[in-house]
Amino acid sequence: MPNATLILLIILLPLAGFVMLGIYGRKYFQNTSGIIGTTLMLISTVLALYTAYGYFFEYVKVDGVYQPLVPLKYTWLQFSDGVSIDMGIIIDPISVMMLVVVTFISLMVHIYSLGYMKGDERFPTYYAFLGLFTFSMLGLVISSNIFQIYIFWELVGVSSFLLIGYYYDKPSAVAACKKAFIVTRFADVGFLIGILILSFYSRTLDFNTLIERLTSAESTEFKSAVAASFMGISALTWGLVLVFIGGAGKSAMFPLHIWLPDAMEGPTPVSALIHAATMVVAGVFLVARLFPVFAISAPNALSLVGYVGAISALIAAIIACTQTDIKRVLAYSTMSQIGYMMFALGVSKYGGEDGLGYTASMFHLFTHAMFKALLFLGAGAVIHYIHSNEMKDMGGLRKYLPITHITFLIACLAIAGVPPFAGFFSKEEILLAAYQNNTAVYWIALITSGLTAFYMFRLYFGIFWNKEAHAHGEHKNEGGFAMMIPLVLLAVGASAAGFIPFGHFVSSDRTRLETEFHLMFSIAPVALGLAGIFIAMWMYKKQNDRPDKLAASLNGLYKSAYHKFYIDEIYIFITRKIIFNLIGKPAAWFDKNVVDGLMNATGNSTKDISETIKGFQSGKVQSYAIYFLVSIIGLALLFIYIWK
Amino acid sequence: MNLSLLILLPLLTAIIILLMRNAAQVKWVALAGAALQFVLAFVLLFTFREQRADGNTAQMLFETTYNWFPSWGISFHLGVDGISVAMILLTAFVVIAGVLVSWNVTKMTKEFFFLLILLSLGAYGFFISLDLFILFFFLEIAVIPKYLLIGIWGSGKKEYSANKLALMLMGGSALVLVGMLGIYFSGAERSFDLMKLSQLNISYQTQMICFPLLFVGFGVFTALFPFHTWVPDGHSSAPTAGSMFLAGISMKLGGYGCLRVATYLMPEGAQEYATIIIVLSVIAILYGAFATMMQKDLKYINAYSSVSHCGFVLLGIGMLTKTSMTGAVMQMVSHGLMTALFFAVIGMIYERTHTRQVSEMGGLLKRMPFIISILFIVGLCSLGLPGLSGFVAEMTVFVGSWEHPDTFSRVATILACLSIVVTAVYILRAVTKTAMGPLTTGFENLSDATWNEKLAALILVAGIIAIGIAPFWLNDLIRPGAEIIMQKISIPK
Amino acid sequence: MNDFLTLMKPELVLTGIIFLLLFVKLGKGIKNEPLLLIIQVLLLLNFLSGFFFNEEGTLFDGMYLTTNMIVLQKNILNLSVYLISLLFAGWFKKSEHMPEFFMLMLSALLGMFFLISSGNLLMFFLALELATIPVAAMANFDLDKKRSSEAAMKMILSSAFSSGILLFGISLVYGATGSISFAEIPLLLYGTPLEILALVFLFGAFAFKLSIVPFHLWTADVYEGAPMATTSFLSVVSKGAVAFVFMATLYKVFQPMETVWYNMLMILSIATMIIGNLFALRQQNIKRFLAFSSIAQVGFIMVGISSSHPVEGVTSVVYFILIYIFSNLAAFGVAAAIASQTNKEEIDDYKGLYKTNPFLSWVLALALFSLAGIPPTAGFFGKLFLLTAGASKGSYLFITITALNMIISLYYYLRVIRSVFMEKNEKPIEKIKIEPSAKLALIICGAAIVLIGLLSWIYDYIQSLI
Amino acid sequence: MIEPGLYHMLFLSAALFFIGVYGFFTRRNLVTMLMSIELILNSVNLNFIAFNKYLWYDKLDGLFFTIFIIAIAAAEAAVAIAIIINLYRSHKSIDVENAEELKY
Amino acid sequence: MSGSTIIFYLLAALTLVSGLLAVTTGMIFRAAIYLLFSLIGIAGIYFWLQYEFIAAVQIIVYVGGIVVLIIFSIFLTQQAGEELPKQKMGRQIFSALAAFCGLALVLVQLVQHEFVITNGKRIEPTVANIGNQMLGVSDGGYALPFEVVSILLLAALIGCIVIALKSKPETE
Repeated sequence: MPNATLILLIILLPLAGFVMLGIYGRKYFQNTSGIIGTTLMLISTVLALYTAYGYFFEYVKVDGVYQPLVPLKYTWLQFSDGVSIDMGIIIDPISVMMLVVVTFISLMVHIYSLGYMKGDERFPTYYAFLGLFTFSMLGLVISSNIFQIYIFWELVGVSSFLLIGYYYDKPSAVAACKKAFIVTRFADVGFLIGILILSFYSRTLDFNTLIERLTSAESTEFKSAVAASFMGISALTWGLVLVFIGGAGKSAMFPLHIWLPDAMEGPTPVSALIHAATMVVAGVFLVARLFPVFAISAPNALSLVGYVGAISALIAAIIACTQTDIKRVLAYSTMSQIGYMMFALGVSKYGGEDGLGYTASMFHLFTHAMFKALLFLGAGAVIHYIHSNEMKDMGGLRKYLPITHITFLIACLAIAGVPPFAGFFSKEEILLAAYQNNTAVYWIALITSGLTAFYMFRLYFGIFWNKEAHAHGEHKNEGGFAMMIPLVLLAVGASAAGFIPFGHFVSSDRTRLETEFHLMFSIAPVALGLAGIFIAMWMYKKQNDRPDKLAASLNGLYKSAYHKFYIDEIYIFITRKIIFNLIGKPAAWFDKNVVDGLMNATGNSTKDISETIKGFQSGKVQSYAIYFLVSIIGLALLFIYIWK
Repeated sequence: MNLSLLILLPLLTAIIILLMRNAAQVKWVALAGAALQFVLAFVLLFTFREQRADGNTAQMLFETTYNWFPSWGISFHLGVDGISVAMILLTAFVVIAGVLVSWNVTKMTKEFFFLLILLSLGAYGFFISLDLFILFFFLEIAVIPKYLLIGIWGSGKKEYSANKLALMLMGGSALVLVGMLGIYFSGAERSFDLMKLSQLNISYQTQMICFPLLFVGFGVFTALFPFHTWVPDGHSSAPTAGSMFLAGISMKLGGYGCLRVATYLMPEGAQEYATIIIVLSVIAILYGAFATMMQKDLKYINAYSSVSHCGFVLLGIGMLTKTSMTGAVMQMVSHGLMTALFFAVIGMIYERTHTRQVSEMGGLLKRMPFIISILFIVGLCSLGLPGLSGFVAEMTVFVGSWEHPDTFSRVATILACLSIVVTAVYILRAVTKTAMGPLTTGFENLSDATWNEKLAALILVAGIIAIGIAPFWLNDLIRPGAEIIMQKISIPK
Repeated sequence: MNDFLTLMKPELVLTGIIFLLLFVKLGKGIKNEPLLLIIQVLLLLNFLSGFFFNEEGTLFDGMYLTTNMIVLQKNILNLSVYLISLLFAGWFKKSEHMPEFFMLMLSALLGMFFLISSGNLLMFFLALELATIPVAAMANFDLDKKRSSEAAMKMILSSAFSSGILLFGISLVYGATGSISFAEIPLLLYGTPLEILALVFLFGAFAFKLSIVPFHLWTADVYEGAPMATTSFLSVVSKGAVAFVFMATLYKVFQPMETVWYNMLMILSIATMIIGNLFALRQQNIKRFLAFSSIAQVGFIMVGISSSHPVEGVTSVVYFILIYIFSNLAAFGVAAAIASQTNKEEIDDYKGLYKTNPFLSWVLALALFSLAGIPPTAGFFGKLFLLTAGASKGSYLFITITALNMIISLYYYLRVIRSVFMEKNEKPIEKIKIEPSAKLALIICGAAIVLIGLLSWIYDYIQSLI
Repeated sequence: MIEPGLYHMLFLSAALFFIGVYGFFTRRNLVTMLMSIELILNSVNLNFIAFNKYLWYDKLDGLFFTIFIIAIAAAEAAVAIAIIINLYRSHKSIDVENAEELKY
Repeated sequence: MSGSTIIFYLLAALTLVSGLLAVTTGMIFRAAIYLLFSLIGIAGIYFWLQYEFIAAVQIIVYVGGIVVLIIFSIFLTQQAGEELPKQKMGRQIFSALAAFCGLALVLVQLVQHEFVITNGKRIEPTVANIGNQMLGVSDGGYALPFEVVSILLLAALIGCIVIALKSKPETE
């Protein structure tokens, strides 16, 4: 049995860092805060690894199944009977896997930032926010309660907001953090309503109970959830779709992805941690967490997940080919890769061999975390050196940044799916799963994998080859050990992670899943990947006019891809023109003129009446007498003849 | 514990303030009074919990009755349940913070603090009274100090706002009065005693007439659409502490009244009118949120957002489930703390920048990290960030509302949920524009918070976080009370 | 004979004082200031004497009757006259004809005593005249002011006209029943049209005295033109006395026609509140303002009267009038203190008053809040009990309109408060030197306004007298 | 012509009453208004006497009422005339329309 | 038709016509004289009704007192024979209409009402009866009203003196 205190410690150490550095950082720890944060993170990471080891290897499986354990559960907020928000810890394969990933990547970023952020005025604040994020993310992955996950979900969102807006005096950063928060918030409403639906029918918020109740066809909860329908779709499906919308928002799935590229305004290590390796995969994690319900009870919802993932993967890949800001390229690439994970889940089924997609998805999540973090950190090193994000400012940097160059190359190979790097294995499994279940998705995935190789190497060649570099910046080094160590460690991970027999540990029904390697099947994707690489090399290794020509020949597509398919513009249209002008302004106007106007009019008309009737008080004593008599006559008539 | 202490203490403080000669003494007396209230509120909380833990299951604890106008069936009947205790705590928090942020008031200091303390007296009295008459008495006591606070120490079109506020609130209480008299004469026995009245069966006919009167009457206090128009003007014109009291305490009087008087005494009426309440509160929530989006003045932003947030209170009440009712009370507490803090922060910013226009500010984080951090916290609380009180309250309302199984309530709940996006939009717009971006020229020499401001802010933040992190204590406090209120109401399953 | 002394004690004491004053005046020996002091002491004694040796009973074959409640009512009026003698000390000292003023005022008061104690229509009529004619003369006491004589003229002519109407009504009652005794009339009334007509005529006369809309038109003009002491006497003592009698007459004499006068009261009270409030909204002169506000207050009193409950109705009305006396006198007292030194009577002149005269401002504020019915002032309780009593008949609409009228009234009371406390003024009224006795009276009023409501035994005491 | 009875008296007094009322409404001179009042009071007296004579002759209530009304009328007239004279001094006119300073 | 009937109608006509003229004539002095006639007519009716005491009081107080007072005040305030200012036509018509409606209403009610007649013994309004009752203190005695009226007259006296006997010249 894993030790609850230890796991709690994993989570709370970063929080302690946040509180300490957040309150006292600028007073007492201006320079030492990085060390403090990193040390706490290191302890956390070690504990996480220890826990993972304990769970996967020491703990005895029951009938070959890894049992989900809940070593801690505390009723946090009781609603009606049975429905309560519990703060708990769930330990099962995916949460343990995520614990490792999050702590490890976070540690890398902590270390890297020691160099990258050195000398920054708000250094302690930065580490405090990192601590907050790590805490929230860890809390998210170990949540035992669907509301608990929502809570940490929001916290993750806010720490992301804080970190994107870290350079708060840059207007673009401010805009980006706002956008990120609001878009994900919008998706979260879906999540929230989904939770409400699920919890209402299952009469619980606890994950285990919920899954148990909604997957067994006999339970009354399941029956009622399926029986109730809205617009011809069962309540259960609605609930799951809405939950998925939440996940899609956080994971930047089409069409809720628009915040992710802008989020690159944050410090690059932050992008590596949050917007590449951990937070953005929360959506995938969420779907995986509820996977049994999706797969068993609502296949429609699951196939929606698949299609959304596939489309996102393709669109992002196309856009990535045209972007010139290296972080944005990486951002779109992230989106594309998460699309992979999503559709892998989407094409999966529950249990046994059919659950390959699930395993593949988680595997890809794991490997992607390594190589994408690596890519970002590498890009960070480049930016650190060059002080620009634009590809046009770069070129020929391999001489100046040798370690970065090598590690970046490894990462690129990994993401392009070139064996034997990590990405190859996970992607292969995904394609296989897609092939077995859904051909349309398979083809999209295949095309995407070619595109991936192309744009990654476009990036690689653009940065490190292409035109000759001229002297840049004032640092003539790569940023010291602090920045190099994480690169190297991650490069090792990106190279070697593929050899982990992932299916043994993580599978849809938590049994051992043997994944086979089909040589014949791999030929197509690998060949496609290599083709992509060569085209990129042909176009970008040396400075030439081929890219421009190609762009010109594909004018329409290129232009729309360059403008990200105008999705941002559509959003702006909706928010500015429709919500602001057609709802907000009228509401404000209505309030000021109609509602308020009515109240004021009541007051004014009282005054007006008062002014009009002043004539009665004419000052003429005879008129008074006349009114007197007339009133008497009137009253007499009224009470004698009318109101008896 | 003797509940009349809660009335006597502010009364004593107020009298001592009147006797004081100079401003410094006045301030310290006020602070001491507020601190004692604070302590007293906690003593109440702990003794209450102790009693409950000892198995005292009486509906109301610490009941005391003094004879007062016995010929009318009026008695000075005091008592608290968990809901009242929660509201008293809220009041204590806001009062002490309000006194602290008013430390720099120089104009008629004595009168200012006198009125503040008088307001707190009204609020405490309202929350602990178990007799409709004295409840009404305290409700009205709290109106005039507000009027004077806005009219004398306010800014902008203060006289207009003060008038509007006083008249609308008095209008509300006039309706309350009529409804109250309706109940008084309807039963077999003429009584103003809440406990006694709750035992009597008020006829359906009476309920149909009196429930809307009472609900709308109290609703005016808590910004029921379309009677919310005093809120923006009143809040924005009031001095800082005035806004804090207004939004933090005064608006809660209405919510509490809707719950304790209207719904508790007239369950059938509540059921009949639930649909209308829900519609109005959803309108208030969304419409308030959208209207907030268009505001340019920080105080207006918070005032309109209060309309939206108080809509949740009414929604919770209108949904008539135990959980939603609990949520409504939580929202009252949470919104009280949060909005008081928000106004405090706005006041602090205004004192330094002399503007409240969002467009005229920028990058303040650089000059006043403390104040702006608080602004962030309160903004995040407002948009419902977990770990802060707003989240807990709103979620309880949502979950509670969802327990209502018909489609109408479902749609209403979903619409209400949508508001959290809009909230995020306007809060972030305001906060980011104020705090982030390049520093506006002319603001280079601004200073950060002083000790009193820090203390005030920290007290309220502590409250917000205490609820946000450990909502269970508040939930345990409120839920039994809400359950009793819901006893007579059956929702169709 | 002993009966006679104890039962008619209030009247006898008062008559004694009047004659004492007459002799003093004829003797021409004493200056204004010491005389005023003597008068004040006498009036205080007069007030205190009201607490001792009270008995219930009738005299003169039922023409004169007294009960504990009636003694209390008389004593309330005594108290207010005493307060008037204190409050307007400044004006009295300057007045040439102070003893005459007091003689007239006390005669009018005597008239009110007889009015309250009257047991038949003749006594009633005579007492009413005794309570009116001297007041008309009092209205003219600012002899060198045009407005004062105009006010007096309006008062005497309108009241003569209303006396005519009243008498016509009385003659009809007499014709229909053959009796002028209050004890016999109710046994002989059947609610025939002629009796309704008679009731309307009588009602009109009462309405005139109480300034119920639409018979109120003289009120504001007279209040504005008359000296402040007269105005406050009119608005407080006169009104109180007539309200007591009005209630007693309706409850006892016209008891068989309750539905008719209930409806009449209802519509007229709504009209009174609305019109009084609407006119008060736009007044600039403080006296005129208070005149209309007192009209609106009468509307509330009528709500209480309309309850037609012999216990609740009477108690709440008496209680309200007790409170109303203090509130109104305090307001008039402040206005008089200001007017006597600065001749300023406009509300706009009061801007910034708080800066220079905090004491007066607070008293004024208390008085106005009490008139508006804001807790914790006594006016809140007074109004609430009136409403509660009135609501016992169960007319929601009536009560709602009444309650909403409280808002309009609040609006204009707040207008004064706003001037005093909030608005800036370049040249505010300078520091006023208040007569010590006036200050004493203002303090008494202020304390009473705060305490009467909170001390519930006062209400119980009034009720116990029934 | 029939024998005069109660109704004749009542008719006479009512007519006189409203003649007085009419005068009160239309006369602009204050003294003439006062005269109208006297007419009104006289008509009431007539009423009382008539009722006393024809209906309630077992007591003298109506008669006494009349006597007292006459006394009151005298007092009222005296005070009114004093006031009118005073008004004349200050306004130099006893036209009622000239005394309308107090209004609205 | 007896003589007394004719006398009644004559008296009634005198009263009404001179009353009407008193309120309509243009000359103020004439108005006073018409009033005098009207009051005398009423006194005559009291005589006709055999209420001699009242008739005498009427003559003494009204004719001898009030009308004289009025005439004095006319002399004090007005040039005799001066034409009185006319009221506006609209006001006149409206007043007439109001008065007429009032009259109609009252008459209709009076005519429709069935008056009850006492079955008690008639008490003659002799001076002796009146005197006994006027000053009696019990059993229907009118001593108390008598005293009240005396105070009223005193007060009126004081009032009149203060108001009318003004020594200072007009300042305003």
